[in-house]
Amino acid sequence: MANIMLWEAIRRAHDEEMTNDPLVICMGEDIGVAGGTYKATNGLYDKYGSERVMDTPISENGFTGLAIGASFIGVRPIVEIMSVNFAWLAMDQIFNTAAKVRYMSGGQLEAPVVIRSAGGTAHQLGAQHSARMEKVFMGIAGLRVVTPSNPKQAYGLLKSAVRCNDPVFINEHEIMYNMKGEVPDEEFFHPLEGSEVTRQGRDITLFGYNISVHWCLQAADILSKKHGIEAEVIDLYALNPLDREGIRNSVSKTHRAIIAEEAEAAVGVGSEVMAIINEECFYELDAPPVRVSAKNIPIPYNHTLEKAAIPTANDVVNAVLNMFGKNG
Amino acid sequence: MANIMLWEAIRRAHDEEMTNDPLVICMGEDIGVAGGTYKATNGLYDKYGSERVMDTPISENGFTGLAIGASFIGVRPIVEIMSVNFAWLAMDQIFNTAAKVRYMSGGQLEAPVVIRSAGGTAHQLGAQHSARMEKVFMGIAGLRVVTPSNPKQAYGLLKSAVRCNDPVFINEHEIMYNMKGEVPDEEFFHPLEGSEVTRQGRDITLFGYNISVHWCLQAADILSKKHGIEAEVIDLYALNPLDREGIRNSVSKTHRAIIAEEAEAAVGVGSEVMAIINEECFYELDAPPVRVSAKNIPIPYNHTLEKAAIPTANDVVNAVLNMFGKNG
Amino acid sequence: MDVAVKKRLLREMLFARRFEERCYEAYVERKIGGFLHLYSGEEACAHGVLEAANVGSDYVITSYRDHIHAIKSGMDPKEVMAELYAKETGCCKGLGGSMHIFGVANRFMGGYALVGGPFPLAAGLAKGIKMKGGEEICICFLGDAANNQGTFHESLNMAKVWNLPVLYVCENNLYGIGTRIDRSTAVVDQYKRVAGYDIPSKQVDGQDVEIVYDAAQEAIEHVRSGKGPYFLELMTYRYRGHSMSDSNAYRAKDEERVWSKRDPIIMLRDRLIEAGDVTEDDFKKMDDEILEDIENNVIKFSEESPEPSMDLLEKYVLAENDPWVHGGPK
Amino acid sequence: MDVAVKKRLLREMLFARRFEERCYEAYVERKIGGFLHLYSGEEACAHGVLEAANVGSDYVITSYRDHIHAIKSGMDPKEVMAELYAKETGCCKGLGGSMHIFGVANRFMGGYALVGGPFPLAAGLAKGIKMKGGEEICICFLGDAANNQGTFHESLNMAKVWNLPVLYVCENNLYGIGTRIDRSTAVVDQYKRVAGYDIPSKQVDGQDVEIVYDAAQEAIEHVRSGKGPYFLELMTYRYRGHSMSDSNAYRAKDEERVWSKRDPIIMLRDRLIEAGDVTEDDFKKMDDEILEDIENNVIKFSEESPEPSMDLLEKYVLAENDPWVHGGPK
Ligand SMILES: Cc1ncc(C[n+]2csc(CCOP(=O)(O)OP(=O)(O)O)c2C)c(N)n1
Ligand SMILES: Cc1ncc(C[n+]2csc(CCOP(=O)(O)OP(=O)(O)O)c2C)c(N)n1
Ligand SMILES: [Mg+2]
Ligand SMILES: [Mg+2]
Repeated sequence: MANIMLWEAIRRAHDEEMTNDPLVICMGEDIGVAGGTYKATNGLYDKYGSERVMDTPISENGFTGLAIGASFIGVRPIVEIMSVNFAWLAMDQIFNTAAKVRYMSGGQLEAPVVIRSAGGTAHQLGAQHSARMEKVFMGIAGLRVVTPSNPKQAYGLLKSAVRCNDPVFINEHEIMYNMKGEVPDEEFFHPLEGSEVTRQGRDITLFGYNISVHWCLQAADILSKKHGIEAEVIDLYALNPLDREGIRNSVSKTHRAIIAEEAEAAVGVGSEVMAIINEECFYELDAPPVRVSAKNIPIPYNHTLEKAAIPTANDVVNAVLNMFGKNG
Repeated sequence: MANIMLWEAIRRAHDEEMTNDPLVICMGEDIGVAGGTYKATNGLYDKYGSERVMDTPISENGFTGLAIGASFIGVRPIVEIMSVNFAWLAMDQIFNTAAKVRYMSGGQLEAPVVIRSAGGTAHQLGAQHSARMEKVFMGIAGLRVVTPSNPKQAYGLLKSAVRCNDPVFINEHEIMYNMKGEVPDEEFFHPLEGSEVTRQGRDITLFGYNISVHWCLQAADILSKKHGIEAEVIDLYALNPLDREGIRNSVSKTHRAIIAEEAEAAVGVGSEVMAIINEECFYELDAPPVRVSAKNIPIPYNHTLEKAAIPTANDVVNAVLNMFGKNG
Repeated sequence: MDVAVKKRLLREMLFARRFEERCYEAYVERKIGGFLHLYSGEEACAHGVLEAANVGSDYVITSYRDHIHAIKSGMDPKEVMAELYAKETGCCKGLGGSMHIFGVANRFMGGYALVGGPFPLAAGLAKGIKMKGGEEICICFLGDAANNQGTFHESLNMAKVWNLPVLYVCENNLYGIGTRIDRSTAVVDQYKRVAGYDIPSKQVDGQDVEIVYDAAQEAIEHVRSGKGPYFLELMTYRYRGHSMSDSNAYRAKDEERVWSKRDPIIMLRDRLIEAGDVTEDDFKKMDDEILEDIENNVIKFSEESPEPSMDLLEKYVLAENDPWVHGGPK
Repeated sequence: MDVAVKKRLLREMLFARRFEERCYEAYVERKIGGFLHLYSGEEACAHGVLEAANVGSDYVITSYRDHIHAIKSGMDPKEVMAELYAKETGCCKGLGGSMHIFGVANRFMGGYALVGGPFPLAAGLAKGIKMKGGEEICICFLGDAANNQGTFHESLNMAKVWNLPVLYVCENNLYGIGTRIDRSTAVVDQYKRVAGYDIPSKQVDGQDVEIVYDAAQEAIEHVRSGKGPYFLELMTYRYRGHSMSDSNAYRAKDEERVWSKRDPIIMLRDRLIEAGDVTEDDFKKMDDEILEDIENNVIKFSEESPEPSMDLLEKYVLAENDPWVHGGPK
């Protein structure tokens, strides 16, 4: 069990999959010679050469479409879109082609392409580099969406995504690449569906994904230590499809739910989880589920304002205390 | 009060606004010489000339960005994106520029551009021409989203959208352009926020928007006549921002809610309305709110399958009967 | 070109024309739904190019105007027509429709409805060929107006930078729906637009199947020999509206008249008659056989085929039973 | 060029260099956050072009590498630096940051962070100029690698088709972050790529401000006289990494050495010294004054300015009190 950074875990998954199958390739802006903005492909260019580790022109729709076309005939491309904000440019190929080709060809073709991208609000990157777009990706049929909250998931999800025959979007977080965590030494494939109970609890369920899992865990700690509230934390590493059963099981037990997300609330993960709770276990609820979300604004550059735009573990704690009628 | 088709109402709004302000222009593929796929700009080319009624190259991101740039300095462009499926190509400019420029320039610039587009599932247009994308547009701050359910709204929403200083996306429906309805002879500006109680009722609230308003109205009729259930129907013509107050008021009265939408359920209008209901009036609910949505699939070409993919008024009726414990 | 080949091409092109005329009728009878884009007038393009290709081995991809490319790629016209009829025997089981004909067994990689969408997909197929080390190439047919899409620029650049075996064929019919090319496009000669990518290109008459064939041979030879992408522009004209809902009102009658005199089928027929290789009667007979074949085989098959079962509704959204979804094979 | 103008340009470019060196320091001190892209080495591009423009009247737009274009457009360096410091006195009140400098009063229409984003925006500004009947033009500065974006193709085509008064200036510094131009681009001479749009173009030395100025004059004259778009390519080099987080490891030291000898400031200084118009001492004095000015005015102002108030957090998302949201003025 190695304690490695998240970018190293991604790099290892790339490396193993590229060794395992000569048709696995990776591509993106500056991922080759320069090793990738977040080092996720560091060293692979030297090891596998320019045909398999492709530095692309700045042509997001073009190279994403190229990867999809190659995937039609057995190539397994891992595309890095440097920042999720740039993915808006490639949405046409992702949704109009990759997500639909299996269906509209009557099952003749499939697009087993993996698209990784760094989302989230980092440190003062401003309005055009701070989008959180998981909600856009997860709303459309035909595309799997996963999002790792730690190095182990980042490794295992990418490994499975490469082998899975569906197109998979992996939503990473800009400020989590240097986060450390244990990754098993043996090869390991993380499920692309389901959810993970990261902390057991009986009083309330805190749903998080990607970075917000960590807020939930911190909040659960504070709640337990300071307020005697035992929160269960569920990591929704799969955003499409969401784990209805996992959601139901936990809320049926705790009777309360809070969803923490870094994105603006509107039509987001929080609203969908709330809808699922309403559909699956409404009568089990002791209180209305609550979303802890970002302000509904573009992200400001100023650091103080930026922080104010995004929720924290404390906001989760306060939402829980509110729900229990205790004032934080 | 003229009884006109929805496309005529849109055409009239264009015409009046172009007469009123020489800086109002319109642009899109085939909207000029050919008069527009859905005739929404018919005759305007002859009346206003090629500088103001611009047939564009097939360059969705390009001409949308061009319109946004022109709007920075006082031009009021009405962009037609022929089909909402093609809007994926223009998302970069819509979200990265139009929705963010006011904020990131500290209020110095604004992008008063109107983008109209035909969405929805029409008649056997297949997977790449049947997207329902309102949920994608409404999730991001800085862009207003409205969607007309009748000619009067289509006319009045476009008129207000042209004059409003925010970017506005108007989600029209492919098969509603020939729908007839009364439009006042006098000039009229429809609010861009709020919702409309289209039918009063006490037993349950049916939320619809655009085409699904009509399913709700039909369903309400059947429910009233056959089952003695009086449904209130609310037309959510504004999708961003949604009318929290209108939603709360109605559900607080009826204690039950169903949301009908033509789109797939995931992270959609239905989930957001359910979240709002949970946040605003959870304790008023007599039963969990229910979504009546499309199947979670790309749209098939075959007509029978296509119909099976999309909800109907009957599905709304059945959902209501289910909720009341009556089997339809 | 061999006389036998010419005769076969005449028959194939005539078949194509009649096939689509029958589609037209079926559409009017509401047997076919959705959008229907016909290729009438442009038959020499697909036939000339694909005659020069290794059909069934080379990959072919195109837009929504795809029936004839599919058939010339080796697909059974029955499975194409049945698809238009939305029947379970259609190539896509009735899920695709006219704009989405797929015949992967014949390496016909599909019709796509987003203008410009196939440009990068074709480059990707070529990348796949290159990685797998085959002799194949990829041929991408698209219209003139599609070249204004950003994907054109991005794809041609990538194809050249990575030296990919892809032949881009521009079917320049002078219009994108109702917009004449000079109203949307700064440089109307499309073969000149690829100067920005250092890709060799050529413009030829797209109505003369022999000329198209010769130009395609040269182009394919270039691509197959590993020299990278090539761009071939074929000047052509569609005889019908853009799709069934288009009245064609925007085109000058004079222009239509000029081009109607350059019908690729009539041109080839007359040439064969003049050379004494075919008689008027032969042609008439050929036509009768084709019409009968279409009616008795293609249409009958399509009419009699069953609708797709409801089981298909949610079947092809994601891979079925993919073990990697659950952590790999047990 | 007039000696007085040359001297002023020398001062301006030196100011630009020192201004950004101070940004570098402030970044290291964590006074500036986010991404910071410096223009060091490329100063002659913005200065030569904008010297030939009607600054304050012509519209200017560019990418994230925008500080110097903003200042040369007439913006107060204080409001630029204060923006980098994220202060309320910054041009965008601290909401924008380095990549989003805006000075609309000076017709500096902004820095944008999506590569290729400004291409269509510039065409749109030009469309607006044309509709309003002004004498202005729009000048769009972008990098070499941006030209691989589809928006380049789409925008240049539209600009030509609609004959828009826009000057595209390509600052070709041979790299897009760490990727050398020939590894991403089929035709490395960018001025050749516009052949596909029938737009006149020219490539000149971007290190010599006089050459840039002359070429820009010709280009601007063309655009302003109503002849439509123009494309000017300036060969240049950035002396620092792409942004502060870039180590520049991908560039050959030899290449860097060659270009460091072509420093636009040194070149102009030496020329002026050689001609006897400036002495070493004059230059030293100028430099001292600039450094003092930056420290005592620009930095002091930025340091002392207040943080933006929390009231701004949700202020500029939508228009305030827009009556049309509620059915028009009452
Ligand atoms: C991205 C996108 N934009 C617009 C359309 C609508 N549309 C369909 S075909 C067409 C014209 C295409 O013309 P061309 O490429 O010349 O092909 P042709 O139809 O003439 O064969 C347009 C605008 C579309 N399908 N996709
Ligand atoms: C759409 C988009 N893709 C990728 C990026 C990441 N990125 C920022 S700058 C840059 C390189 C741009 O190079 P060039 O256009 O030559 O300008 P330069 O930085 O050299 O001035 C890249 C890839 C981005 N900001 N936007
Ligand atoms: Mg055409
Ligand atoms: Mg560069």
